[in-house]
Amino acid sequence: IDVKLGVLTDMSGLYADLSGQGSVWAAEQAVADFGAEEKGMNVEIVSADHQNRPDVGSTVVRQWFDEDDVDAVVDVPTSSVALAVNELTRDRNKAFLVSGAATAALTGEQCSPNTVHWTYDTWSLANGTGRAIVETGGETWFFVTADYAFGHALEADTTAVVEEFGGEVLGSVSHPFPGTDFSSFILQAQGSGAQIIGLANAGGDTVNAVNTAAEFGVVQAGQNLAALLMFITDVHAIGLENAQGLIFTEAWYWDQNDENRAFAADFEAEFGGNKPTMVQAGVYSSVMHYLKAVEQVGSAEDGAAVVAAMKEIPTEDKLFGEGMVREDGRKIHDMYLFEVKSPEESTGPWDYYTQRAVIPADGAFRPLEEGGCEFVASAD
Amino acid sequence: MAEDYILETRDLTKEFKGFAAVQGVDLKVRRGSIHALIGPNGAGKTTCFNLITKFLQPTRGTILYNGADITSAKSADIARLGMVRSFQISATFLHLTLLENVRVALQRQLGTALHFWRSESSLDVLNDRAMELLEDVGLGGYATQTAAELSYGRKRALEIATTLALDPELLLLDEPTSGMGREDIGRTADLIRRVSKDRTVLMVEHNLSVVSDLSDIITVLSRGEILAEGPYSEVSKNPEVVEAYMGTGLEANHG
Amino acid sequence: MFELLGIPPQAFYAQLTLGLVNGAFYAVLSLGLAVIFGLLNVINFTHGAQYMMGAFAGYILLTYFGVPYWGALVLAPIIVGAVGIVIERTMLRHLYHLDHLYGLLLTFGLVLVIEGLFRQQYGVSGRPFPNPLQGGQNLGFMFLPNYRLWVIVASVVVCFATWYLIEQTRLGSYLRAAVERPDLVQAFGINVPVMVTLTYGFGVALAGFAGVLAAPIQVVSPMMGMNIIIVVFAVVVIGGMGSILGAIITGYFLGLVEGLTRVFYPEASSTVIFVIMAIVLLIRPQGLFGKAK
Amino acid sequence: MAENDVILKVENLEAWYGESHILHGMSFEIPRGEVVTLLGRNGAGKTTTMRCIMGMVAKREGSIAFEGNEMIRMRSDRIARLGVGYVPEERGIFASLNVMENLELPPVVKPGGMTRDEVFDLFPRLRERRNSQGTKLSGGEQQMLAIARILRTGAKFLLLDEPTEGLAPVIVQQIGEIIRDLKTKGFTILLVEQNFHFASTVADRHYVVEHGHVVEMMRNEEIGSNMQKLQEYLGV
Amino acid sequence: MTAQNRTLIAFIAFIVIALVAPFFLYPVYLMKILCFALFACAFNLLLGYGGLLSFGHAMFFGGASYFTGHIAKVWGWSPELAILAGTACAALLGLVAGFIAIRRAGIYFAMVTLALAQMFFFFALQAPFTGGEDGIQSIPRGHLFGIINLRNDMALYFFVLAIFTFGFLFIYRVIHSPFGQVLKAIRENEPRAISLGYKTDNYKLITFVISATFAGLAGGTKAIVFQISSLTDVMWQMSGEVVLMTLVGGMGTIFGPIVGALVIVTMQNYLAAFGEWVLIIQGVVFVIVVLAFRKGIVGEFTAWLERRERRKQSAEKEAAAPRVATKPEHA
Ligand SMILES: Nc1ncnc2c1ncn2[C@@H]1O[C@H](COP(=O)(O)OP(=O)(O)OP(=O)(O)O)[C@@H](O)[C@H]1O
Ligand SMILES: Nc1ncnc2c1ncn2[C@@H]1O[C@H](COP(=O)(O)OP(=O)(O)OP(=O)(O)O)[C@@H](O)[C@H]1O
Ligand SMILES: [Mg+2]
Ligand SMILES: [Mg+2]
Repeated sequence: IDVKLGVLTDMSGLYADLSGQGSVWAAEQAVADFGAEEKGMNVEIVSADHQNRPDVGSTVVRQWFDEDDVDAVVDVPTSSVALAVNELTRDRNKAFLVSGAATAALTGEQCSPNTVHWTYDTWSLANGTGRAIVETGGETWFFVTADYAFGHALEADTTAVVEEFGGEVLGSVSHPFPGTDFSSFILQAQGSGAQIIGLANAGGDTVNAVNTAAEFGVVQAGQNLAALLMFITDVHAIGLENAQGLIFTEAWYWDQNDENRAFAADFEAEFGGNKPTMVQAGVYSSVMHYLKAVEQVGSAEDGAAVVAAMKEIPTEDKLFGEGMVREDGRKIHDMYLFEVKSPEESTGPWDYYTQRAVIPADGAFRPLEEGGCEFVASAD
Repeated sequence: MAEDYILETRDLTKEFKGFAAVQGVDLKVRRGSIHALIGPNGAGKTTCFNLITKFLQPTRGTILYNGADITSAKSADIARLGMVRSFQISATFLHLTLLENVRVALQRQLGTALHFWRSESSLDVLNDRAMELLEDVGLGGYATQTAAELSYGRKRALEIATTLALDPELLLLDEPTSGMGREDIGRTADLIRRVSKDRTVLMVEHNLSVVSDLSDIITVLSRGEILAEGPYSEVSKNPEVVEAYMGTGLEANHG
Repeated sequence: MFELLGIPPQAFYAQLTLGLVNGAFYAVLSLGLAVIFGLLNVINFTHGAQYMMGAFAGYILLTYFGVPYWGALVLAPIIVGAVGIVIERTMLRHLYHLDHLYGLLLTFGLVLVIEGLFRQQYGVSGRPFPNPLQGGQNLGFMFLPNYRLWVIVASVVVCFATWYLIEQTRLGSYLRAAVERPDLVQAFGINVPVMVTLTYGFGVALAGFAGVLAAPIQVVSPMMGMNIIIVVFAVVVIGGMGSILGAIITGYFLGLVEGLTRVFYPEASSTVIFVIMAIVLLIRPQGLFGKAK
Repeated sequence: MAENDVILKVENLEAWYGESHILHGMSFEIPRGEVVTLLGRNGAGKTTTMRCIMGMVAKREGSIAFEGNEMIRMRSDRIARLGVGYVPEERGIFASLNVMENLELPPVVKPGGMTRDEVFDLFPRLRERRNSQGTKLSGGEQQMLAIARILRTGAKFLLLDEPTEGLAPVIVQQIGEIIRDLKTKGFTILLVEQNFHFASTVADRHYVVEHGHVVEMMRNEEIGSNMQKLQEYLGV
Repeated sequence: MTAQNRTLIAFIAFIVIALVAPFFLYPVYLMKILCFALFACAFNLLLGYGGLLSFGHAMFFGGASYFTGHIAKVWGWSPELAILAGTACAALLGLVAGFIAIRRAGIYFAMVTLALAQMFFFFALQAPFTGGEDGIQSIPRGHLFGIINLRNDMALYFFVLAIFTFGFLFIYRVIHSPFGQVLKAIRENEPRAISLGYKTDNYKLITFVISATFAGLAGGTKAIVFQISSLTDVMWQMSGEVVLMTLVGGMGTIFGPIVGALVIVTMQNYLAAFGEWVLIIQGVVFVIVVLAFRKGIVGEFTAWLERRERRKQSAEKEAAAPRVATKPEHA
């Protein structure tokens, strides 16, 4: 069986560190661990940089499909690119294994029989963080929100969760995207008197906001920060001094168990001491599962058939353990609530998280019926 | 019968930060004449030109052109009314050929200058006239060169050709012969005389032989005010003018 | 009155103070641009990248050589300035006799290269930089971190020292004259190329200085330059590059305006400077401090 | 003529603007303390010669010796420091400087230059306008300023490119006096002039330039007898 | 061979190549080149002939792309009408931006356009209809005139080629028109043009609007081709890219922008594998072109042709001339 995988990722931009070359490596690793050769499968991996531009991404993928016979597209951080690829994949009947993108629309309004959304999404982050915090007593919230669709979506999702569990949102302030100076917004958040300051933004903005909060002594003054989208690479960028005490949700952490640590050790050897992120781990396990499905179907030609098989077979691999792919393409697994350690607690490089809670798989993702996925509704 | 004045200024005044460069000038330019404006350096001659052509806004006073008040018109409109100036410091289109330089000016009469959908070859009808103008100023042989390649004196000649191309009713020349060699001065003087047949010329000039040769009437400015006015023979004898402007030596005799 | 607008006066003053901090960066950056523009007639598109390099120079000095912040504050501008001098001598120099446009294009190309290289080397998530001045002052209406106070002081001192150096000494006339006719100024006996090189180096060093100054309060990341430089360009258009002093004052002023917008209408805070720019262009095209042509 | 009396000696000077060859073997010399003119039609290469002496033409060959120093490869700031002052044809007044600043711009290169007050006494008009922007001056005022600022520097060898252009007759007369006065003070002057009558009242000798080289040298005394020839050269 | 003949031959060659190319090369890639070539041609009109460097042209390209996308997707108009409407919006946008920007010249003009474009970027980021950072996705290609199905790449290709050719010829005509002549004069010496009676601001504004309009035509077409309009199209990098294309191809030349677009798009496509190095390589190309090949590919090529011709001519003249012409070197 010939299989060609295209890892489409951000090699140079905002997400290069949390996916990028690391994702390509993870895909290769999965192919090797799957033992494709022994099983008589000929798996080839190509990769490209979408530069976070939907047009670049869709051009590359179009060409992959039309000219290079690529069967599945993998990873694709950046929601806008992922949505574009999502359309193309459905159109050409290929398969799409999302790990890097955050938008929950991929299994909602924009859901497709050719797409599996693996690692996380905005809903699960908002849900995990919002709920856990309210349950542990953080009842009043103030949002610092990136002023664009993604930021507002995060804020809205979290607000819903907070209110559902009895919390209260005191207000919010929108900051320009990308922002350079957060002092003024942090000050407004401080003035609100809320217990929790929710950061409904991503990447550099979150990093920046956290640093500013540390400078203004937000935590000392008794407020807490909750980041709604945060990766370990962001924590690395901020440094423990400023990031300590930050609470957020992730799907995977390198130091959770021996399997993860072994995977991280290999990664580290390849990437100069850095640790893998949940996105890269997700690439590994989604590719692994995809190959199993291809093996069962016997060909990678028909993308929808392979994805259907992925939904049929329960998932099982060394990084994400056991789980399943739901009908709408949502991969279901546990999520974890982490708190960033203080410099004193940390025992070495990249030892950043304490696990605060496990969000069990059945409550970690948006319920099937709430997503508004077309073919799920029509199936009923 | 009242005299026929093409241009008239009344109490024309320009002050720069409390310093009056031009003060209460009542200038009357008779239609069909060559009128010279002379005066010591800094007397306000160029400033007068700038005011009349609206490159500067007068502090006070009115400007009448063909009897109409143009005090608040815009520069480009002034040119459209038939009053065109040349600059004291050369102003040519450096990277266009001489032919194109002149043609840009001629083009305006066609009324197609804004027609971006029309072919450039619609301008070829102007070539003959353009060549004629270049010949007039002695640049006939350089038509295909670009203006950048010309020496200073020739740029001045080109500038005059371009100005004439607009077929102005009133021509304002600011030191048309400065920087020219004798040969060119002679030719330019002839040219001015020739073109003045059916138009009016107001010029600033320091070359007294040119002034005496060409002008029908001379206005002498000094420190922004009119010092004397009249034909050359009269003005040149005015002791104030001699003191303020002409001097006595023979150095100045350009002729 | 503030209560009427729904803003308590404390918050109002606090935001004003923070606006001043931002204005401090705008001022130093637009000052550097003005110095370079004033002399070379080049819009130094790399200014943002050089600002970023300043921050990274600080980071590298600290992490790899153990140079503390205060050392870096002196060394980083020198390093960045030296890089600027190399750029000037090897590249910019060959463009002076051409349309100014080429200087802009060259520096734009350099931005892509410099930012790209830093991205390649350091990724994009940014690097932490410890705050050298912990703690803060309670001003009554707000808690002002010491470091931000220091930013204001440092920028005011640097700006006015530069102003004095350029406007109140003979150097200023040499520089301005050399913009118009470098060949002639040289023919008067002044070594224009060396002067040009040093001035470019100095302008760039100012950007580098702003960079280290920003490092502890803004994430040190390869993209930090481009974000701010477009805003600084707008500041420059508003101010009009008419004078060194104009660049400085406009910088602070717009920082304040932006700060206020963040309170009254945060959604507009990213565009307010551009809107002001459009209005200024309509009313006074040459800018607030520019001289009419 | 003894070698040390010649302050400037130009030999076989060639110059190019881009691809066009402008000077073809220009040779002439200027004795110390004399006023020498270059005469010639528009475009003959007079200005180019001056720019070569100042080191302002990028491509130049041949020899230019100033007080025995070879300057053909020298940078123009070094040339100026040797005591050569230049008044360019287009005057070169700086728009971004006021009159005062324009005046004080050229650094003093040799002792013995005029003081600011002496300069202003010479050109009272400049004193009146001293705070005005350089290019806001009238054409003639700019010309005065261009000459005035060189007199401050102490340069004893001056290159004046058409200094009377655009000046009122009284001022031209004044400039004539200044030049004669400078000569008595030991200045050496190379003058480019279109106004031949003016030139003949101040100069000691004239070089006639045509097509980038010198075709004729005349002493001022010989002018009368050579009038015919000169008129042909200058095309009157 | 006169310059005009050369242009004609080159144009015929271009059309022939363009007609057969889709049978050998990937049509989507070719369409991308055509869209960017049109964008660059429009930009070149402003820079190369008007002497105005706009660093904000992405505003028109991306703006039209959004409008076209929205109209085709949400209002369901047919592609040609959607593109027309998008183009009209770009023209309007050009009028407003131009009105503000032409108040300054030179590098200020560049900064002002950059800033205005940045403002538009924030608008696109926040306005609801643009879909924020997701953009407008899956824009229908629809049926041309309600008949021809444009989902077929070949059909779409020829549609795009027709649009490009129209735009290209229109811009060519503008450059070589009485208007173009005045425009060049204004670029050379504005005060002089004013004194000749030209209202130079009008000329600059018209040029700006034409340029914006065709940038918009390119953007709208691109939205239909790629079925997506996104923030990328309005970012400053996009404005930079079109400058680069024009520069590499040769600004102020008729065909430069086409060659530039070809080179840059191809480079982006094939270097995509190099990931982070693409931008660096682009930067290096920028620097090298500015320092060493300012005329750009087409500019350098024509200069070379002209040099060769001149040499040939003088050789012919020499051969034709009698021996006298070759005087002995040493008399
Ligand atoms: N924009 C301005 N601002 C300030 N002063 C000015 C301005 N324009 C001209 N002046 C001054 O006004 C006076 C008159 O200048 P103008 O140029 O009209 O003189 P002019 O008679 O043309 O002299 P010339 O014969 O030397 O050309 C001068 O003293 C000049 O310095
Ligand atoms: N920058 C330049 N590029 C190309 N050619 C030039 C340049 N400057 C001058 N020339 C040419 O060089 C020749 C000599 O010019 P130059 O200015 O030396 O003449 P000139 O004798 O001073 O004339 P004028 O009396 O008009 O000032 C002229 O033919 C002129 O066209
Ligand atoms: Mg004058
Ligand atoms: Mg000359």
